[in-house]
Amino acid sequence: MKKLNVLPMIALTIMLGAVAAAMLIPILLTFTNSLMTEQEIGRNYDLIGQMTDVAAGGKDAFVNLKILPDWLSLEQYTQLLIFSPKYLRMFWNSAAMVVPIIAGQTVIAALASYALAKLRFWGRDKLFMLYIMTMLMPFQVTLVPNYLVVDKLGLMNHEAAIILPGIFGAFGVFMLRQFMAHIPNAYTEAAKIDGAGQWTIFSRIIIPMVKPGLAALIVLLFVDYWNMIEQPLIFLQDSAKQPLSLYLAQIDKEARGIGFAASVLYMTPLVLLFLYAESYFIEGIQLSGIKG
Amino acid sequence: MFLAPSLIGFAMFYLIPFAMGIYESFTDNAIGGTFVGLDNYKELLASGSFRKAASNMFLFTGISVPLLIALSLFLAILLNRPLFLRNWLRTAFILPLVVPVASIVMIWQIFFDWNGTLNAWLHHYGMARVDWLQSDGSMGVLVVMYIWKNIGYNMILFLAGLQTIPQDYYETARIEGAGRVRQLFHVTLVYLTPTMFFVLLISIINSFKVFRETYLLAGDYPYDRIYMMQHFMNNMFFSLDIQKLTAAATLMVGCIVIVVTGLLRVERRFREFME
Amino acid sequence: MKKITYAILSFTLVFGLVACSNSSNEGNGQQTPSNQTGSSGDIGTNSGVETGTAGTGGTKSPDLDAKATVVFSTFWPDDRFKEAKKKYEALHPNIEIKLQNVETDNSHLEAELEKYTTATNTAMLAGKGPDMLELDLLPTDSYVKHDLLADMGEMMDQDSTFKKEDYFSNILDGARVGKGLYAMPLSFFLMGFTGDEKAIANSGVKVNDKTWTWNDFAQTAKDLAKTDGNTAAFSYPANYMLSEMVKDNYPLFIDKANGKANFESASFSGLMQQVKGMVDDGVIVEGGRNSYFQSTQINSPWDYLVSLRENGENTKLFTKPHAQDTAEGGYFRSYRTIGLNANSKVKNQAWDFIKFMMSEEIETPPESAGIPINKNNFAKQIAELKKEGTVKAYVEGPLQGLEFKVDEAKLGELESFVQGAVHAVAYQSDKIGEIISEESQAYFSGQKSAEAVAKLIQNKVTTILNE
Amino acid sequence: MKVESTQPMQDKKKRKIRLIAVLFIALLVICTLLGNTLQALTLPKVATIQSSKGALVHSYQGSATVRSEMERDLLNPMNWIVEKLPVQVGDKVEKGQTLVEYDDRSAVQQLADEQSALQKLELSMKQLEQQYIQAMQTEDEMAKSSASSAIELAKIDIATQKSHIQIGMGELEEHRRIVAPFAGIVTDVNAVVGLASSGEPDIRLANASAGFRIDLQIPADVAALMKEGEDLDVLLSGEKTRILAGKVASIEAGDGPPVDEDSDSMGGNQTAVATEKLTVSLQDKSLQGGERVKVQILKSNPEEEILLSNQVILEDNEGSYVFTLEERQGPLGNAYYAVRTPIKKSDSNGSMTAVSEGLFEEQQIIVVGDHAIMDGTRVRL
Repeated sequence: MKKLNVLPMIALTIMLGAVAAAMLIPILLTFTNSLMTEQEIGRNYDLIGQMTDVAAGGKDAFVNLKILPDWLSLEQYTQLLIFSPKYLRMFWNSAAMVVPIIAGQTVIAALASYALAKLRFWGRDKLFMLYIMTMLMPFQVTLVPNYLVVDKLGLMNHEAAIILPGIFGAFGVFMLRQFMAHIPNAYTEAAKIDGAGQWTIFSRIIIPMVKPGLAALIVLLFVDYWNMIEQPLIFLQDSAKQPLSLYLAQIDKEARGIGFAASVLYMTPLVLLFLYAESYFIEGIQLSGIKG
Repeated sequence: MFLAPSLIGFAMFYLIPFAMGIYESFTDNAIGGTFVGLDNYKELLASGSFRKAASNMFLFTGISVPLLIALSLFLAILLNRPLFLRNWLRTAFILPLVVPVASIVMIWQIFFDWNGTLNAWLHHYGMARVDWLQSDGSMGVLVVMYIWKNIGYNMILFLAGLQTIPQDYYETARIEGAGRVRQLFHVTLVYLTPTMFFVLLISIINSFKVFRETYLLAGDYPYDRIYMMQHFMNNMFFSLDIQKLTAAATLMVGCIVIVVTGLLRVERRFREFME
Repeated sequence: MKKITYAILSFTLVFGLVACSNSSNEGNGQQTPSNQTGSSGDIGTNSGVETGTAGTGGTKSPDLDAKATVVFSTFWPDDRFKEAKKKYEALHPNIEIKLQNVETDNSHLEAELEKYTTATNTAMLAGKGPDMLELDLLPTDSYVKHDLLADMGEMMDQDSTFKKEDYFSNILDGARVGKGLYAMPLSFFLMGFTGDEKAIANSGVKVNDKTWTWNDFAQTAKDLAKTDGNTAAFSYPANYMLSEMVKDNYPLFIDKANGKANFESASFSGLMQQVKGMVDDGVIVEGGRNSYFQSTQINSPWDYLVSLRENGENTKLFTKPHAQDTAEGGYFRSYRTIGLNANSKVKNQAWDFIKFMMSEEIETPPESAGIPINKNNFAKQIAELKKEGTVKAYVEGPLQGLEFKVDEAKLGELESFVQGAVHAVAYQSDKIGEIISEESQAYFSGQKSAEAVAKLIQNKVTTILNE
Repeated sequence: MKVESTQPMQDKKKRKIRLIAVLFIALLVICTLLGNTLQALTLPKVATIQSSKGALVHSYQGSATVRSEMERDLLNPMNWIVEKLPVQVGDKVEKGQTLVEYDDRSAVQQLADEQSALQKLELSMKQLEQQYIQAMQTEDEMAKSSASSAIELAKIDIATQKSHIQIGMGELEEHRRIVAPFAGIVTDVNAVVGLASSGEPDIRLANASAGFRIDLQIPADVAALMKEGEDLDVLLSGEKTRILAGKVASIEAGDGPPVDEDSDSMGGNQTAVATEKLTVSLQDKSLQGGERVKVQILKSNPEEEILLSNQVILEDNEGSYVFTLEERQGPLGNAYYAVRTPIKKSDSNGSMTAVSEGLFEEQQIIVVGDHAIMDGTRVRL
């Protein structure tokens, strides 16, 4: 191991710190603004999208960017948590959809990607190509056919209409396949010589080796499905079943007051999950014993 | 056996709709349409707005995706080294990923609105206001938004990818006398190829997603510099012109497929090299 | 490797199965888990249509005895429809009308509307969706273009029980798209100007509202403003005025065939300056101050009397100026416009219900919003107003609930206006007009220069034209 | 790289995150489960009533005694002692029938005295005539004229005395008894046998043919809706319960608290209601007068207006107002707020108020009760 130079490290830290701080401003804003009262938010941001007449002082009219609230208030939070039972219900709706999707897709994608990465069969790369292509299709294109499929399956207005397509998403397959492609074939060949079957190879060698990938997949899937908008919009007409993301898709002018707190609560599970999973995909694999 | 469960579901929910979608692009009406061959494509290519949307998209992707990948890879490598506050910094870069669209839009509005903060600063220094999202610089605004949001995403992927490179490769390289730069190019980048391939595609897909924010900020007919493929498709959807929409999507996917095929070939070579 | 073959086999199987069911599954009255009526936020994409008989294909014999459910989707909840539903169901116990609407509040209107449109579009494109839709907020033209709506004009012609002469044919014709009548207006509003007849006569400026175009009107307005410096000629926001003036000179700015817009031109900046000049000279004002003309929308005969009176005792309704290349005649805006899903399996029942809603069975007091399409209902309203002799203005309005006499002569004039309205004003404003009025606001408020605004408009309109 | 060395730190961090996650989820669960309770703790729960259109009903219920339209008090003019009382209250009497007989002994005695005085006068007359004859004989002119005038004087005295007696006899005959001046019903007897009258009329006699009436003190709000000549049914209470047809004879402004009245209906708290005197005439043969009758008046205001219970109406120095319930819909569910709505009262009775301005039909009005509600207060139902 190389001797570490402390000085460049400090310089680098400071440099990256500055960039990070700049990137954090929007999040900081979201957080501090969530502690403002509704009136204060209204006062600060009511000029957005307005064309004030120059004669009426429009030349000097600017949105009041405020980082610190005039005084701290939990008004937005109490509004949401106590007086809007629907907010919480939508939160649980989201959770009830995202958790099965993640669990399902991770398992199914791990299996499929193993086949696509490590097994050899005719048309493998073409099939993989198909997976990729469907991922690229914009949602508007598949909206109508999807509607027909869901309708035929009798899943309309049912959570399964969101969860099932989620479970079979191509993203996990694609991602894990890429991670498995990393693993030198020498590992699997060695195992095969030792007499291990495909299943053993998959569960004993491949899975531990793509653990960082799995962790990253879980985080990214969580982000994707926590934020999904189009599918629930079309397939869940019953507003009692809709997830939180639909509410947060757009905060209109009048609802700015609680939008920030809603965003903060919405982000919290994501942040926690990320912080938790971070160690997994960063701690790395200690598999250096096996020679490549 | 490994593939079956995925394949069934995938076929049902993705492949069939996908095939139906493509089929639509060759018909003349959503319901009971007849096969018209390439008419939709001809019409599409004749549309100036489509060409503009396509070129904007190529421009945007061409600028922002390489930039994003370079930046996020750079960050990932830096953050993979011992560093003070490393965990904190890493977290800071990833957080933008989790901010919901609603509050992002709010915040970008605060910055980029005609009465927004950026203009307030300009005004303070005696300069004229700029209508950021309606100027030729609007594409730049979009690039900033895109990178801000996605740098964490790619960083996660790269970090995870970096972890899968066995340490002994580096040691072998070091023993062979390779310098830092050589290590980067001959070990890190080479072994990151599958990840890179993945990141590249995901970055392209995510670059389509900037649409949602732009749409909420600038509406369905933004300044033509940021009139993207997604705007075109969205407007087609709302005028129920599914044929043009699917034709446009098919063309777009076709272009990406060409790129992907190239990449897959590169990847295959990499694999052969591994074996 | 064998397993993989299995996988591919099963994959093809599934593909085939679903594909088959796609093509063969249309007629057998299947039912999807349907929304509960009344649950909040229902959007009208439900396809839960039950038909007892399959023989509803022909348009000749409406099989109204069969049990059927007609799904009727609206964006707003509407008491009038609820009432009609109740009455109709009482008359036809076999038929259930299922009303669906979106619950929203003002702060989420736009987002909800977009969701509603997306969901309805998808369902319609999939050949499903509600049997009847309220089209006021939906892209009717696109639906028509893609044959998603049934032509009620044809149904009208074939239905011997439907007496065409009972309805305002000018409105029905004005609501047609091409030859077909796809959106049935149950009622409509009149768009016009109110003006102080006496003051205009005193000013000596000649007004010819029968034939005037927006250009003529602008000239008249200038003449009027000259005669009295304190009274503006017209109260109307400048950006909308500009948008109307552009429509008036459409070919000058827009070349649709070649996808070219011509806003970065001397004529457009001239037009902008002209409108701005009118604002600066006090020819047009934005609300508030008194003016010779105001733009107005007449919602009902009662509203006609009240809104005329609100603007003074000598106020008269004037025809709205028309665009230069359109025929003379007044403007109307249809209200409660109903469309019939071309893929509905209960078309006959739905048409019967629409007919019912147009008929005299539905009570329409003179105060209710929307002038009824049914002539007899309209006549009843007029008769009722005449009988009552007085009307009471809005308590919250500027007249503070003043009660005043019904002017029968004025009511007579209304009839001629109703008969003379031939141009339909789209419920949603068109995109180009919207862009012009929105972008030009920055110019009229002094924030941006005329050139910058013209450039933006040019830029965006070009995009639209070339789509 | 020193991955291993960071391991314990990683674990610590993970534990911390797990703790935060648990806390966060617990917070949300608590809020979900206890949301209603928390709302209950912070928001006043209110009841509402729906405003509806209707006619305001003014009601009055009371009872009164039937009086004859024509009633005569028969007095004992001489203040004699009652000797006989052949009639009782409620007796029907014919015209000329004796009602009371008085003890007339003192009058008879007095008359006898008068008569003896007359005799004395007549005797002295004879004396004077003799004196006159003497004077004629003596031709004493002087005596003659004085005797003649004395005779004239005596004649007058006698005549006076005679008429006196005449009158006295007539009076005696007249006052010895009271006879009914018309056919009617004895409604009151104050005379007591053996006693002189107490100053009140001894007998009250009602004329059966002239009809009957009742007097009522009714609240002014009810009176305002009544007009003279209007029909009004009254209920005859007692053994023979039946309905009598009455007619409003007169409405006069009266003062003083309601007399003879059970209560104003439905038990609103009564505070010095202005009253008016209502006279109702009754034509019924079977009536005798003196019966108790019950009267119920239900009058609805002819104008249909929004009716509200008085308990929801509040007043302050800016006038009357109510709190209406406003429902604000949102994607996160509906919230309810109290909105101060000024109203104009047009009419009211003890329990209800008609509102002419400020409200529409089918609005939800909050029953304030003892909640501290202000304009804009969020409430729950």
